[in-house]
Amino acid sequence: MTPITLNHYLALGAVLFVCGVLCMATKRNAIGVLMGVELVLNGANINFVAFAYYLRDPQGNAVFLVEGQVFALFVIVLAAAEAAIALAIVLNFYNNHLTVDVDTAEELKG
Amino acid sequence: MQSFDLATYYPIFIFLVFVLGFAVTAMAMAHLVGPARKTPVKQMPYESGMDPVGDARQHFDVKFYLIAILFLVFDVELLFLYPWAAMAYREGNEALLPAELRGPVFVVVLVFLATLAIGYVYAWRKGVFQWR
Amino acid sequence: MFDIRTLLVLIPVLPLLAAAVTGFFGPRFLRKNSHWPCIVAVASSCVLAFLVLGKVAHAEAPLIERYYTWMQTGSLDIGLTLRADGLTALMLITITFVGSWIAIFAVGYMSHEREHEAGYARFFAAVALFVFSMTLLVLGDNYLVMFAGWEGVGLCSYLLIGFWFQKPSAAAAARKAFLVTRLGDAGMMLGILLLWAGYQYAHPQTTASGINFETAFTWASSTLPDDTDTQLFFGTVALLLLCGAVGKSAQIPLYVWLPDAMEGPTPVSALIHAATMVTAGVYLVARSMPIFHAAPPAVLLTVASIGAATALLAALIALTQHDLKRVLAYSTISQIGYMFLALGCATTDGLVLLAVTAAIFHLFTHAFFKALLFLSAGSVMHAMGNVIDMRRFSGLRTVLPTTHWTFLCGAAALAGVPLLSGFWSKDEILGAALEASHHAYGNVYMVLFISGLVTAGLTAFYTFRAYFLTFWGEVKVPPEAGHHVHESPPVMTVPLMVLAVGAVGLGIVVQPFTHWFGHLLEHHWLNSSFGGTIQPAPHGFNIPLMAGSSLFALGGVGLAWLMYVRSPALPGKLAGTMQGLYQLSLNKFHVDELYYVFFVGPATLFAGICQAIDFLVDSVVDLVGQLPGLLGKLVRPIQNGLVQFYALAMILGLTVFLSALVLRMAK
Amino acid sequence: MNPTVELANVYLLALPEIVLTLSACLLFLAGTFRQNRHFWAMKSLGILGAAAFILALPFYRQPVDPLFALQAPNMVQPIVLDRLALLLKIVALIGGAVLVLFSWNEVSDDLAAEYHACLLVIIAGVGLSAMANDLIILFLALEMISIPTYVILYLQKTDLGAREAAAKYFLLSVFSTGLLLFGFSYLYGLCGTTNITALLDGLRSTDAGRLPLIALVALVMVVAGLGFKITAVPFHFYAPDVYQGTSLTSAALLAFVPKVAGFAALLRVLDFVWPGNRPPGVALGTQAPILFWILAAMTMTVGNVLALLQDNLKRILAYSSVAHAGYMLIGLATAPELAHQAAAVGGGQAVVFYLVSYGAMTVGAFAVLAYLSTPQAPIETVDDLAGVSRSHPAVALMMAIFLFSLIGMPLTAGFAGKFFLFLGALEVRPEQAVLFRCLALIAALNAAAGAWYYLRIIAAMYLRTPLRAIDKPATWPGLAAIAVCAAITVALGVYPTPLLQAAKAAVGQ
Repeated sequence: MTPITLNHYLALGAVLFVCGVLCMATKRNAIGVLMGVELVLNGANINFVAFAYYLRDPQGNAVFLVEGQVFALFVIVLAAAEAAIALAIVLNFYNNHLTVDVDTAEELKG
Repeated sequence: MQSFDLATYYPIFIFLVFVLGFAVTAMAMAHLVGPARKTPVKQMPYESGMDPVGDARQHFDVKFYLIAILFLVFDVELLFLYPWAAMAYREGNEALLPAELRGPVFVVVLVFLATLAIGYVYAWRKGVFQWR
Repeated sequence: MFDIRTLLVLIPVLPLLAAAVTGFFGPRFLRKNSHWPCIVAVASSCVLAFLVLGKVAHAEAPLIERYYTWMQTGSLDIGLTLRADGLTALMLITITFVGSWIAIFAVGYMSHEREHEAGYARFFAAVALFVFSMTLLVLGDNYLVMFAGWEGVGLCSYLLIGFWFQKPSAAAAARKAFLVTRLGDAGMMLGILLLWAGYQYAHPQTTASGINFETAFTWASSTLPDDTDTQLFFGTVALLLLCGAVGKSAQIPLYVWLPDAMEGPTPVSALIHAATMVTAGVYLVARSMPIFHAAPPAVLLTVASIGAATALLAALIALTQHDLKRVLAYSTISQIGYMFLALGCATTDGLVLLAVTAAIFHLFTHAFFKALLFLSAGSVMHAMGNVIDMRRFSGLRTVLPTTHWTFLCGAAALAGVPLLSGFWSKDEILGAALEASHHAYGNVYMVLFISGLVTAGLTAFYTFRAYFLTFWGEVKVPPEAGHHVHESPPVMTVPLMVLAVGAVGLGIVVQPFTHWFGHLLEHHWLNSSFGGTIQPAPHGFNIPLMAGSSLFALGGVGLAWLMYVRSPALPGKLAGTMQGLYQLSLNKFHVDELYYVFFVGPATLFAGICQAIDFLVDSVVDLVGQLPGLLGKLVRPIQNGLVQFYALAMILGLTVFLSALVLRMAK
Repeated sequence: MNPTVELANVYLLALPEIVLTLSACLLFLAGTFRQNRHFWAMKSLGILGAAAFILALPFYRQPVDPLFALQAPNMVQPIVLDRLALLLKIVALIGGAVLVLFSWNEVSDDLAAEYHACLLVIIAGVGLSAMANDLIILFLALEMISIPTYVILYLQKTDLGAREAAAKYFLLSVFSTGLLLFGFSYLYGLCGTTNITALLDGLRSTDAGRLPLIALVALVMVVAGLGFKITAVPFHFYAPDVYQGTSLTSAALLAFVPKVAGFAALLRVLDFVWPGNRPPGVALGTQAPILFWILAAMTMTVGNVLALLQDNLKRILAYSSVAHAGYMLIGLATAPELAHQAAAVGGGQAVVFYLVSYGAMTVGAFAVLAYLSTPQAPIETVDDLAGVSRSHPAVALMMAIFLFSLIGMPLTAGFAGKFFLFLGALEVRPEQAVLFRCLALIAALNAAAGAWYYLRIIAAMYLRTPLRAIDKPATWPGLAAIAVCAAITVALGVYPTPLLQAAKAAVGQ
C-alpha cells in the first residue's frame, strides 16, 4: 500500500476547493452557496494542516509547525462567525423574497 | 514513527464497555422502577421543541436557529482554549511556550474570556434568551 | 514700483481674487454691481502687463520667478514657476487689454441678466476665473503649470458656453466643447509626461526637470542633425502636444466644438472663442517651437497642412452660413488655421523667426479685429432682440450707425484690406509660406501657400457678405427687436470704438515699419529659447506678394458687393429703365451670370461639399465620443445581478489568469 | 530579547487597535442601555481621538524602517510598525472620523451604538492589516474589516435592495476570502512559515527551478482574493449592485476602507515580486507586472465604460471606484520595473498617494449625497441633483471640487495622483517601455472618457433648473465631513509634496 504523502492531502485540498467553487457557482440556494464557500475554506484548512504536519526543516528533520494548525483553528472559528451572519442575512432574504434562491435577487443590476 | 498497535488502546475499550453498561442499566432501571403515566405529549418521540407530526417542509421558528447559532459561536470560540490548555504548561522538550510567558498568556486568555462574557451579556441584554 | 516677482504673481492673482469675491459675495451682496471686481481686476492686470512688457524689453534674459515647490520627490521637482519674456508679455497684453474692454462691453450686453442677479454674478465670476487661468497658461514656466491653466480655461469655457443652461443646445454645446478638447488634452498630457521621462532617460544624473521650458528647449536645440532617435522622440512629443493644440484651437479634426460654442453669450464668444482661449494652441506650438524644430520636418509640415486645410475648409463653410455668429466662428477657425500654417513654416533656422513672428503677429491683430467683430455682432444681437439670422434683418447701417462703422473696421481688417492690421499679419504668413517653399517639402508648401491665398479671397468674400447682408439693403428688423430699435448704450459702443482703433491701426504701428514686434520676439524670447541658433529675418516688403494678396482681398470684397448689394437691385432697375440702360444692365447681368457660373456656383457647390465634410467630421467625432458608450452597452448585460454568475465570472477570471501565467511559465 | 518584553512590544505596537476594539466591545454592551445616535457618534469620535493620541505618543515616532529595508532575517515579529503602516493608520483614523461625522444623522438611534462599534472595529482592522507581518494576522485583520462590514450592510437599511446588497456582498466576499486563504495556504506550504518577512526571504532564496508553479498559483489566488477588495475586474461585479442597494454611508465605507486594506496587503504580500535588486531566482518579477498590466487595463476600461451608461449616482460612483482601482493598479504594474531603475516616482509610492486622494474625493462625494438626501427624498439619480448649486451653493461647490478631482483637473488631488501614476508608466524603460506606454495611453484615453459622466453630474448641479426643491436643513457634522474631504482634495492638489514624500518613505522605493 502506498503511504499517504503530502501530495495526497494537497490533492484532497484542491478537490475540495474545486468542489466548493463549483458548488458556489451552480447552486441557486443561498445555503448551498454557503456550503460551497465552506468547502473552499476547508480545502485551505486541509492544506494548512497537511503542510504543518509534513513540512521538514532544511536539514530534513520533522518539525512541528504550529502556524498551520493555528491558522486552521482561526479559519474554523471565523467560518462559524460567518455562518452566524449568513443565517441572519439569509433569513432576512427569505423574509423578503419568500425563498432562499439567490437568483431571485436581481433587482440591482446593469 | 511508532507502529500502530491496537493493544495500546485497551483503556478505551474498557471505558466504552463501562459507558455502554451504565447507559443500558440506567434505562432499564428507569423503565422498571419509575411510574408510567402515558400522556399524549409523552408519547411523542421528542418531548420538547417542534411538533414532529406533519409535513417536513413546514416553517421552523427562527428562534431555534438563533439559539443554535449562539451555541455554535460560543462553542467554537472555546476552540481557542484547547491549544492553550494543551500547550501552555508542558515541560521540558515539548514546551512550546517559554515559561516567562505563561503569566502574560494567561492574562490574554482571561481577556479573551472577558470578551466572550461581553458578548454573552450583549446577547442577554438584547433579549436573545427570552423565548418570547 | 513693483518688482518683477510681485508683478508676475499679481497678474493672475487679481482676477482670481475677483472671481472668488464675485462668486462668494456676488449673488448676495454685490448683486447688480457684480461686474466691478472683474473689470477692476482685469484692467489692473492689464496695467501690470504693460509694466511687465517694459521690464521684459529692458531685460537681457527671460524673467523667471519660482514661487514654491509644487511637487518634489526624487528627481522629480516641479515648481510653481512663472516667466516673462516677449511672447508672454504680448499674450498678457492681448488677454488683459481685450479682456477688459470685453468685460466692460458685457455690462451692457448682459443687462438683461441683471434682474437675475445670481446669473449676473456667475457670469463675471467665470470671466474673471477665465482671465486667471489664461494668464496662468501664458505665464507658466513649465508645461505642468501651463497645463493647469490650460485645463482651467477649458473649465471656464465650459461654464460660460453653458451659461444659458435653460437652452438644451447650450448645455449640449458646453459639454461637447469640454469633452472634445479633453480628448486632445489627454494626448498633450502624455506628451508632457513623455518629455519628462525622455529627459530623465537622456540625462540620468540630472536634477533638472525636463518639462521646464529652459531645460527642454536647451536639450531640443542642442540635438545633433544626425541623431535620429532623439529627433523621433521629439517628433512623438511634438505630435502629442499638437493633439492638445488641435483640440483647444479647434483645428481639423477637433474643430467641431467651436461653432456650437456660439451658444454662449456673445462677449464670451469674443473673449474665449475668438481672441484668447482658442489661440492657446497657437501659443503652445509657438512656445514649444524648439521641440517642433528639433523634430523631423514632417511634423512641422503636419502642423502647416492641418492649418492650411482648416483655414480653407472653415472659410468655405463660412460662405453659406446664415447665422452671423457662426460665420464669425468659422472665420475664427479659419484664421487660427492661418496661424498654424505660419507656425508650420518654421522648417529651417532662417525661417523660425519669420514664421513664429507671423503667427504671433496674426494672433495679436486677430484678437483685436475678431473680438471687435464679435462684439459688434453682439451689439446687433442686442438691438435685434437676440435674433442673429442674417436673413431676418438688413439695412442696419442707419439704425445702428456706430455698430456699423466698427463692424466695417473689423471686417475690413479681417478681409485684409490694405494697410489695416489684418493685411499686414496675413501678409507675413503668406510670405513665410512662400519662403518655406524653397526648403524641405517645397512643393507641398507651395500648395499650402496657394490655398492660403485662396482662403484670403474667400475670407474677404464671406466677411463682406455678412457685412452687406446685415448693414446694407432695405431696412428690415425682426419683430423680436421691439418698436424702438436703437443703438447700443455707450458702455457697449465705447469698447467697440477702442477695439476698432486697434483693429485698424495697430498692425501698421507695431510691425511693418518699426519691426518692434519681431524685435521683441527675437531678442526677448526666441534667441534664448533656441540658444542663439536662429537667424534674423530679412526686413523689407515683398511687393508682388502684397499686391497679389490685396488683389484677392479686394476681389472678394468686390464680389460680395456685386452679389449682395448690386444685384438685388438689378431686377428693379431692369423694369424701370427698359430702354437705354438695357444694354448696360444686360452686360452687368451677363457679368453676374458669368461670375455665378464660373466662381460663385462652384464655390457654393464646394461649400456644400464642405458642409457635408463638416457634418461627416462632426459625426465621426460624435461617434468616437459614443464609442465607449457603445462598448458599455455591449458589456452591460454581463452585470446581470445574479450572484452565481458573478462568482462564476470571478472563477473564470481566476482560471484564465492562472492558465495564462502557467502557460507563460511553461514557455 | 526577553520574550515578555517582546510580547509587550507587539501589544504596544497595536495599542491603538486594541483600544479601538475594546472600546467597540464596550460600545456594543453600552448601546443596550442608551440609544442616541449623536451620543454614540461623539463617543466614537472620542475613541478615535484617543487612538490618534496614542499613535502620536513618542513611542510611535521612533519605529520605522521602510518596507523594503525590513527584510533582516531576525525580524520575525507578527506585526511591524513601519512607515507604511504608520501612514495608513493615520489615514484610517482620519477616514474613520470622517465616516463618523458623515453618518451623524444617517443611522437610527437604536442601532447607533452597534453601527459605531462596527465602524471602530473596521478602522482597527485597517490599522492591523497595514501592520500585519504575518499571514494569520493579515487574514484576521481583513476579516476584522469584512465581518463588521456585513453587519453594517445588514443593519443599516431594511428595504429589498439593501437585503439583496447585503446577501450579494456577503456571499461574494466570503468566496473571495476563500480564494485568499487558499493562496495563503500555498504560500505557507512554500516556506513553512506564515511570517511574511521570513516568507519573502524564503521565496527570494529559492532558486527558480523549484519555485514557480505553485508560487504562481498562490500569487494569482492572493491577487484574486484581494482583487475583490479593491474591485479589480473581474472581481468587481458586486460593487455597483451593492453600492446601489445599500445606504450612502455603507457605500462610502465600501468604496474606501477595503481598498486601503487591499492595497496595503498587496504591497506587503507581493513585496517579493518587486525587490529593489531583483534576484535571478524569482521569475515572478517578470510575470506579476503582466498580470497587473492586464488587470489595470481591464479594470479602468470596464469601470469607465459602464459608468457612462448609468443614471444612478451610487452606481456611477461605484463604477468610478472600479475605474480608479484600475488607475491604481498601474502603480502595482510598474512598481517592479521602477524599483529596478530608481525612478523619481515609484509605483508603490504613486499607489499610496492615489489611495489617499481617492479616499478624500470619493468619500467626499458620498458625503455630499448623504448631506442632501432625506429619507423622504433620497438623492438617487443624476436628475435629483439638478440645480443644487442654487439651493446649496457651498455644498455644490465642494461636490464640484470632488468631481473635478475625479476627472483629474489640475490643482486637485486627482490630477496629482494620476500624474504620478502615468509618469511612472512612461518612465519604465527600455525593454518594456512600449508595453507600459500603451498602458499610459489606455489610461489617458480612459481619463478623457471618464470626464463625461462626472461632467454630467456637474452639469446637472450647475446647468439645470431644480426638478424638486432640496430643503434639507444644514447639519454641521455632515458639512464638516464634506469640508475635511474638500480640504484634503485641494491641499493634495496644490501641495502634494509632503504626502508624496511620506509615501516614498513608506514604500521605500
